[in-house]
Amino acid sequence: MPIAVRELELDLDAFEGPFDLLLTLVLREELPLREVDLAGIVVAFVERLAERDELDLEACGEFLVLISALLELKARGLFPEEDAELAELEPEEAAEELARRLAEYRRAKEAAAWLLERLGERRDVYWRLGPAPLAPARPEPKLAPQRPDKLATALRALSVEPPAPSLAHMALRFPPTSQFLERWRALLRRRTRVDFDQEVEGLSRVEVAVAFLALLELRKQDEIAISQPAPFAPIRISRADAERSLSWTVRSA
Amino acid sequence: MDRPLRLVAANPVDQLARTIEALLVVASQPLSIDDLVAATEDDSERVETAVGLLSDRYREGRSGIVLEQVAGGWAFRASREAAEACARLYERPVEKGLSNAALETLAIIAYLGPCSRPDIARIRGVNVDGVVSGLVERGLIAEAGRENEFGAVRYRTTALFERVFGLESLAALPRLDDLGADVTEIRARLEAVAEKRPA
Amino acid sequence: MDRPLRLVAANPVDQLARTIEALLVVASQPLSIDDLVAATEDDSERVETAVGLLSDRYREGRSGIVLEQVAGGWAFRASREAAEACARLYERPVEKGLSNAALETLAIIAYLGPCSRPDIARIRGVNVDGVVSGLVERGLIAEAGRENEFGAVRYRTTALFERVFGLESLAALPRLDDLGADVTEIRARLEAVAEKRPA
Repeated sequence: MPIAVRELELDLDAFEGPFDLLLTLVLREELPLREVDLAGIVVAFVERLAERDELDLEACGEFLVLISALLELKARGLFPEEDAELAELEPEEAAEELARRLAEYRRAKEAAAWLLERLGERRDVYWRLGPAPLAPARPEPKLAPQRPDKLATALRALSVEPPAPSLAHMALRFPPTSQFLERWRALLRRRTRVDFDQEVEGLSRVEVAVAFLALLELRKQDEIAISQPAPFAPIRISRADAERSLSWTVRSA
Repeated sequence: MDRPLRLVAANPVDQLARTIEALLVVASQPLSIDDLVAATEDDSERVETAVGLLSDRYREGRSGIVLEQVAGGWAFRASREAAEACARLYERPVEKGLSNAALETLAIIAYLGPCSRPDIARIRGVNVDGVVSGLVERGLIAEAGRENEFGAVRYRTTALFERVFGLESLAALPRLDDLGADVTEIRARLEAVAEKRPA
Repeated sequence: MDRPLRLVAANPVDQLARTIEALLVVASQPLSIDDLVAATEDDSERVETAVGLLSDRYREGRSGIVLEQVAGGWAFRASREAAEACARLYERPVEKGLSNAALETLAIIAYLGPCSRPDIARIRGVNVDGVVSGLVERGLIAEAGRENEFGAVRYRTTALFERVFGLESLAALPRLDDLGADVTEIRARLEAVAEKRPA
């Protein structure tokens, strides 16, 4: 049975009830997000995860999307003047945007499910990949004469600084996960095991969050194993090839 | 007197159908009616008649070779009946082990049309670099220019994508509205939950 | 008394022949009798009978698809009477232009001198394996040794490239003084910009 993220029961200072209801109240602006302890929601989710033997990646994905949307809204509320373009977005618009994005993601997931079903229907359909065994030889492709200034234009375009990214879509300007993916990989090439807290010491909160997302991505790609003996206990990371047998298990203290 | 009779007996579309069979058996990709018209130098009405004839002759249950309409054209495939024998001989490198992340990314590109990695990342909420290069490697998506002159590279789905998923064209994807709720619906749903809860 | 008769009527080799048809239409190499025996899990005598049946059905003059025995085994080919149509199918129209991806990649190699795939990927911000292979296949770029003994293969532009772009030599490329004094400067600038571009 997958975890129903939206039915996750929460017991926070500002709110008691299911996650779904919290989202609703936030969307209707009946609950000021600045009073909601988002870390508390994360703890509740992690504890729920810990009750299970295996990792529910599906639920983790959905949870990350929801919680990051909330984080984004909250960050926006806390630092309204940080960016003029951000400040221009009314709370109502921001809530609308959140709802729009939730719907968009859900549709993408449903479309993916449809594709998967389709793949199942095509399971017993085989066709040739590549050229026929006795096909006539393909002649060399011919290219019409080209103007050399097109090359100069192409290179000039590559040398122009990109315009500042548009904030219309409310993307938080996180450092790219790829940066941290590479850092973790480099680190794990030198050492088989590292401690998360030690490695992220001195980084900003946002950077720590992205570093953690990068870890999840590496875990998903089976490059590493992650273990944590109890909530808030140190997170240990090891190279998957160094410790194939170690699966990610989270146990409550 | 003999001659016109012989012409009727030979059924000229039959000869055209034989040529089309030959084209289909060597082609690496589905051939559209336009492709067939160009290669046979015949007219499109006759080509369509011949294709109709062939799709009856090469149909599931009647022949081991099946003619199907897919990815904007016509192509031969093996009959479903022969799937087990095919599985013993052939791998399925394109669709083998497509992850959920890969399917979501494909869905987004197929539905939204050309889009960039940041576009996809925004919807999926995670970095998609690895997934996108994996899909390019499999040939399911390909580059489709940049967002603007200086922007990120955009990707589109390929004919191979349509073939793997058995789509006649991208228009064969179900409408998204039928699949998921839109903004107002999702809000309404959330609010309904709120009202049901005892205060 | 009925039973044996029905078995004969159904002609079990016919079903086997359909499976073999299916295997052959999916194959990208000739299939030997051994291959067919392994895939159908039938016995070789029956497989040979079925192949005999098929080579009669798919023969020159009777069908556009012809079953032919070649060195490696059996394979379908196009009939001789369809040779002209096949040649037209394979004829490639002269391409008017290059894709954005191809043009960017060519420009980088032409201006910066021999570059490896990682070099180009760094500047373009995307994986370039497909584009580079495409340009090699068209003869516009060619391998030019490795970066170092164990490094990545580098590519240079070819004489065909110079012909297509009407250049006497690479020295005749339009100047890019506005981007930097020399290749090193231009390269540094392109790499700096690439880092700022959305992924």
